[in-house]
Amino acid sequence: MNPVNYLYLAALLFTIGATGVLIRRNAIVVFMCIELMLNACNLALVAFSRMHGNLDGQIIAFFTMVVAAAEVVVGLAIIVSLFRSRHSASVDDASLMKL
Amino acid sequence: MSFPLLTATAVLPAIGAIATAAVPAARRNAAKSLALLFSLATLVLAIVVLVRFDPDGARYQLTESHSWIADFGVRYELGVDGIAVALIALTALLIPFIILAGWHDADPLETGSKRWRPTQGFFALILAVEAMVILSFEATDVFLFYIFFEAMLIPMYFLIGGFGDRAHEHGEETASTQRSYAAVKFLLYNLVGGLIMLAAVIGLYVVAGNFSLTEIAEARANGSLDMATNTERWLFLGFFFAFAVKAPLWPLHTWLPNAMGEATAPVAVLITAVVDKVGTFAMLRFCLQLFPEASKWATPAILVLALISIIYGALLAVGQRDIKRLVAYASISHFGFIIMGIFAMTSQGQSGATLYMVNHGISTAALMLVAGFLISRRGSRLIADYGGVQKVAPVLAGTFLIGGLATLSLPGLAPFVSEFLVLVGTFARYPAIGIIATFGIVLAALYTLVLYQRTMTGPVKPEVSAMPDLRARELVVVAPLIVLLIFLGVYPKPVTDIVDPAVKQTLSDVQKKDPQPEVEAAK
Amino acid sequence: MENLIALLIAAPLLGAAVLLVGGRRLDAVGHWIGTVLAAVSFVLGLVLFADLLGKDAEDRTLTQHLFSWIPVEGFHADVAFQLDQLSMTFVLLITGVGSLIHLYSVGYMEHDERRRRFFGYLNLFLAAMLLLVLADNYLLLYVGWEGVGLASYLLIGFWQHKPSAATAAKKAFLVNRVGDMGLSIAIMLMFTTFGTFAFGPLLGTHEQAGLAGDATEGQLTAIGLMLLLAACGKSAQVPLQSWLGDAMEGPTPVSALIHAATMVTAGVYLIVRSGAIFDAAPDAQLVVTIVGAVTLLFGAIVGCAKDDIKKALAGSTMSQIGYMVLAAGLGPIGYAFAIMHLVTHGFFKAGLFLGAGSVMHGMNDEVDMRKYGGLRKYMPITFITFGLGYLAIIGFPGLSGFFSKDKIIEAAFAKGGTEGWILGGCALLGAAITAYYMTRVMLMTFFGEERWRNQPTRSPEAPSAEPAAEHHGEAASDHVATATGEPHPHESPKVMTIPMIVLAIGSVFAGGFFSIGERFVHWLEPVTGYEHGHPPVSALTVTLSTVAVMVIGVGIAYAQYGRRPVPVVVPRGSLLTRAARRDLLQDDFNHVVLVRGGEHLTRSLVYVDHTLVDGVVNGTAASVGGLSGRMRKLQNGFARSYAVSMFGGAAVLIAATLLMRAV
Amino acid sequence: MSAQLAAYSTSQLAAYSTSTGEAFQFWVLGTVAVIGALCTVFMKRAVHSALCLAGTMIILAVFYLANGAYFLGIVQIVVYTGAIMMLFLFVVMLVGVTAADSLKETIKGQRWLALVCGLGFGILLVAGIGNASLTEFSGLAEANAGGNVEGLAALIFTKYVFAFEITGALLITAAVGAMVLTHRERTERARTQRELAEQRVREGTNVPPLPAPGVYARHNAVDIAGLLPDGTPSELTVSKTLRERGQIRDVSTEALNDLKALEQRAEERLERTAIEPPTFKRTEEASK
Repeated sequence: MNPVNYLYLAALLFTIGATGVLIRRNAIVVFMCIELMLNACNLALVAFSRMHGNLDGQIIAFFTMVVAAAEVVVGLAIIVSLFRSRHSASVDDASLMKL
Repeated sequence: MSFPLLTATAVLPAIGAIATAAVPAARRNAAKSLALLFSLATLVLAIVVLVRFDPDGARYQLTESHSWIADFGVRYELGVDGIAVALIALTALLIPFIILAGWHDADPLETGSKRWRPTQGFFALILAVEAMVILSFEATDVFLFYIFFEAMLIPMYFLIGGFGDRAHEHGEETASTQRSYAAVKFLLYNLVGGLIMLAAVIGLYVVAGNFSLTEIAEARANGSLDMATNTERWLFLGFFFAFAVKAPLWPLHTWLPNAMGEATAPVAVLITAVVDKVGTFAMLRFCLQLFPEASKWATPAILVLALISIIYGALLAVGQRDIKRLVAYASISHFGFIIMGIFAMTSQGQSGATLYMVNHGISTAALMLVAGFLISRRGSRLIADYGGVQKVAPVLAGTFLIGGLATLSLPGLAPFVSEFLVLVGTFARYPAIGIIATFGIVLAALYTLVLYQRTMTGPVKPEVSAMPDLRARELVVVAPLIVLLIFLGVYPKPVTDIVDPAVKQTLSDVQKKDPQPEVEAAK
Repeated sequence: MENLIALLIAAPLLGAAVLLVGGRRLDAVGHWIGTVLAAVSFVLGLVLFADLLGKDAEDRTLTQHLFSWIPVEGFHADVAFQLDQLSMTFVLLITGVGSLIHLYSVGYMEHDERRRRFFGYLNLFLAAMLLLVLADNYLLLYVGWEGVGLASYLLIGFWQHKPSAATAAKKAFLVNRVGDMGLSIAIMLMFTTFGTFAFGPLLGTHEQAGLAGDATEGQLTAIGLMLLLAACGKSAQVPLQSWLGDAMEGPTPVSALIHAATMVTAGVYLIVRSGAIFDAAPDAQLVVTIVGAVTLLFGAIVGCAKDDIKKALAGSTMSQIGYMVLAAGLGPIGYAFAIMHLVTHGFFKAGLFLGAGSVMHGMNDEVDMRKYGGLRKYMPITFITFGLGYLAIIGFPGLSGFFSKDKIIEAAFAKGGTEGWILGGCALLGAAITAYYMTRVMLMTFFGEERWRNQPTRSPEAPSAEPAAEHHGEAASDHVATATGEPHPHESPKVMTIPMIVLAIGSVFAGGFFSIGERFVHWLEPVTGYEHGHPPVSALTVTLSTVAVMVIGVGIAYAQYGRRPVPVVVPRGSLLTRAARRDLLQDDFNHVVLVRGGEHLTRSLVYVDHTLVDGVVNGTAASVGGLSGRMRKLQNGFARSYAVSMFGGAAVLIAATLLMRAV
Repeated sequence: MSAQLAAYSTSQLAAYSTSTGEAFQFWVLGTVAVIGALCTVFMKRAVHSALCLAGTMIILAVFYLANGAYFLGIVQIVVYTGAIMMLFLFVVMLVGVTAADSLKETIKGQRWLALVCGLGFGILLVAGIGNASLTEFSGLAEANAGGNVEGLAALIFTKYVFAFEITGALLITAAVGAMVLTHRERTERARTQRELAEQRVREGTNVPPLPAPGVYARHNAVDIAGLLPDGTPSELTVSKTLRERGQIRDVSTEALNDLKALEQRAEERLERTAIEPPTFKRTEEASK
């Protein structure tokens, strides 16, 4: 088997995650989908690092995880406070961008 | 690396703007004094520049050059020739008067008015405009110039849209709507011009490979960089359009009357005496130097447009019922003269045009500021609302008259010298255009004297019967301008000495020679 | 000695500055400051005059170079002065008559609260006029030229609270501007043709001829005509004469100084000064003579019909200047006499105006001669001085006007050919009409029954409320109330009569003094050149016929106004009379063609500017607005739909990169 | 475990194509991962989504290991699956289940657009990977020679040290930010019972206290709606959370049927002719 398949898998997961972001309204689920996309990226990075035979790819993936952690913390905090103020976690309710 | 004088001259007002804006709202008077202080300091620096500048020295002096965006060859290049020095001095000179004249224009309105007027914002914006204008006079890198040329629109927009005359005949609501209309119009016109110029700037980069005015002009001169005729023409038009909007040249002028009519008098002065000068200055510096051939190609058309501006603006000024709009149309007429002088391609014409920029700045400032004082007293811009002011406020009337006489370029006052030079310069090469343009001076007398007669003479209108005469602050603003008008009218040599060499070089760029007098030639 | 020239101008200029900037604290002494400074520059003039007389005729030219005014590549104008015999003559006339009229005004403007300002303006005028005649190049002359225009604007409109005065002032300035256009174009032509516009190189001195000779006749003709246009504006010659009549709105001393003695003669100075150019351009000269002839008749006819004493005198001024222009157009045979008539006219016309002023002074500022009559016994001095001026202007043998005018008529005939006959004929006819209307004025004012008895002068609707401010410094309206009621004619105070006496003396003897041994001609000859004209008929015949027509004119006038009583109500009069009352309809023409037309033009242009020029842009703006309004529907505010577009965008980007790599 | 994995893969990883073992593992786990991802997207309840996601992540961890990223694999399991997903679950618990969970689309055309974009995007990605020339795999043998963790450490603390420090700063900031965001300052005084009562009266909605559950129902469980006099259950009687989760047990029908049965028995005992009582159906109202 050609390790390139890992990349295909990553692409697939990424797409699924993206679609989920677009479809779901529950902020938490949207968030999970984003995590899914990040993970797909990580997989790709790991595969690349194997491909090039150095560890830089893994380093990047590592950083991605850290950043993802930070992002999750803040994001979830935002969701919670949002829920507090509007009693709902639907992303559509926060439609203040409308002109 | 000597002290970066030019940068300092431009940065000082910028700092001033920030400092002024930072003053807490409670201490608004402190903000005013601070702004005034900074503008005066800038004036000092400008004078230093004036002194350090050697008219017979290199073309661009006090130059500074640092790499900025290396990938695109954009450099932070500053340098001044005689023309730029004169205009920088003018700008730095006018700003303090503008600030002083607008001392109370941005005070919070009396209760009952919904509009919020951030006092320190007003002065900060004025200083910001000053900084950008000075930088665009100094920039010798086309891209750098473009940036400031565009950036100065933003503070101007807020100055026009945010601060109108205190009282207004139609009440606050309509006033603010008209104001915002004027401001948006100003912005749109200039932005469109700017966008087209941006395209031309990029095109220039594609053709020339860098943005440095000096290098490109150099290359143009020694023929190492030759553009295809059409390319050059298109690029020229791209640049010229933007400058013509800013100048403004007929038929792109219609934003000016609205803007000057709605803005407060000091801001109006800022527009016509300072900001618009960038347009004419840029024609002289960029259009002629970068595209000499295309300039010569376009000269006839431009001269005709300028001629139309002169006559048309004057005629419309006669037809106005609003004092400020009248001055605006008069300015359009004068800008016609300036552009005509630039493109007459004679040393008299171009020296005259440059001198004209300076004189027009001073004279319009004098007239418009006095008009502003008048309007602030009566709270109306309509000529019909005045009459007999001369009897109740003789000093105001007197200064107004002198400003008017300067506008109609009475000999002995500064504008006469420049206007006559422009006319002679044009006449020497294009007699017909010169003669038609001469009609402008009759029309100028007409609108000025009609304005003076309707507002100042005749029986005293009851509304103005209690009008106070000029106050000390206002006299401090007007008197120096008038003194300057008279001085430059009697002894313009200081300015011409600075300007002349630069003009000579510009002409040599265009490879034009002054026409020689026939009789001399015969001998 | 040369350095005095600048002082000559500086003195009154200083006065103007001090008086206008000084403010109210100078009100008490302002008028004396003005008068003294005028006198100072007169004295300086005398000193310089003496100095010139000391030299021999050839090098009676002083020059002073102050500083370089406009130094631009290829264009140099200096502030430099040139004092030769011609200038000297004017200097003496201006400062002399000027000082006298300053003195007169002290009394005349006594009750005007703005007297200080008045004297400031007068001094300003003196300075500008001196600059005009002393400049050594046309551009500097132009400065003085417009300077006197400004001064006359300020002085005509001195009582600004009167709309009529303000309008008259504006009109005067505008009409003059048209003339100035001519002058500036002339200067431009000189610059392009010769590369200079300084008198010395251009007109030449007696050592070496000027460039003027080298130009083609066409160029010179063009320059000459432009100069003539300028002269017409300043000297109120047809077709630019319309402002002079209205200019009488100004205080009478102003009319005497500016609109009779000095400023209006600037045109003559210009033409005589530019003699070198005109001599080489006969066509231009011909036009000059024609303008002069037409104007002298025009002014005379207008003068006959006016009942307003000042307007009648204004008409006469026009006509007399017509004589001068005519003479100036005749070339070397006429220049000297033009200037001579100019000087004598300066004396007697100023005297007449001052007399008129004194009459009005005594008659509650009545200007309508139909309400005068029999004033000779109430104001004898005025009567005598006015009478002498009258005799001088009609050319009574032995008085000033006789010599100067007679010479001009002679020269006109001497031009030769049919032109000579025509011009001479016009000049003679003019002399007759002059005699007629001046006699009319004289009779209506000082003789006949006292028509001002038991009837209010100044009917309230009288247009010119002039001396309201003069005596009360208030608006005209309340003056009319006080003015109604029977006037009590009385002689004016000394300060007013003395100048009148001096001028009367001048108008009696000046002509004779000048003509003895052709003194004046020889004095001017180095500058203007002179050749003796030979009329087809003998000079004696011309003189006799002049006297004859003069007598005829007086006779007719006496028959009309001396024998039968003058009706107080204005008779309808013949068609010509009515036309003449309206300045031969010239104003109506201007009004219909220029004013109305201009108004329509501007109004339509304003409309065009607002709808067309502006409308196009606003239209595009509106359409853009509509489009964006539709596009904004895409912005539904849902984060997810934005995300979709972003995602789609990302897809497109990938596609693009792939394509780029594919090709 | 990691030791033998290392032994196993160092022999293999250099190879251009992988061992059949890894291939088998890939195909099986890959399928599961995709299914998990899909479930994450399409599960109705957030809790289920979270669990599916956790599963997917674990599988990914295995893949990391298989690709020689041992350290990452562990971190993936510990940090992601262990910490982050738990955090998710906490929040889900905190927020509770809301109407947002329903998969019904509210924005017109959104779903189709999303699917089209997704498909297009995926296809493009795949195409991109496809025509990129990725044939040569050098493998991690020598990179991991000194041990994967040591290698990473060497890189992190030399080449990437600044980025590392910055991420540290980032984490701290994030922690603080989270605290700031979730910390609620009580701006206004809590309203007393009296004020609440007054507000109720003013608004005129359920002036008396809310009805208790189980009334008329011979039940006293909190998840059973009380019946109104006409026998229909009243949602008001059940607590909001249960209502939102849709966990209301509806007993109206059997309650009424019990009554009916009771009456019938009474009839039989009293030998009366049976009047047919109407049989009750679940009203739509009760169903939800």
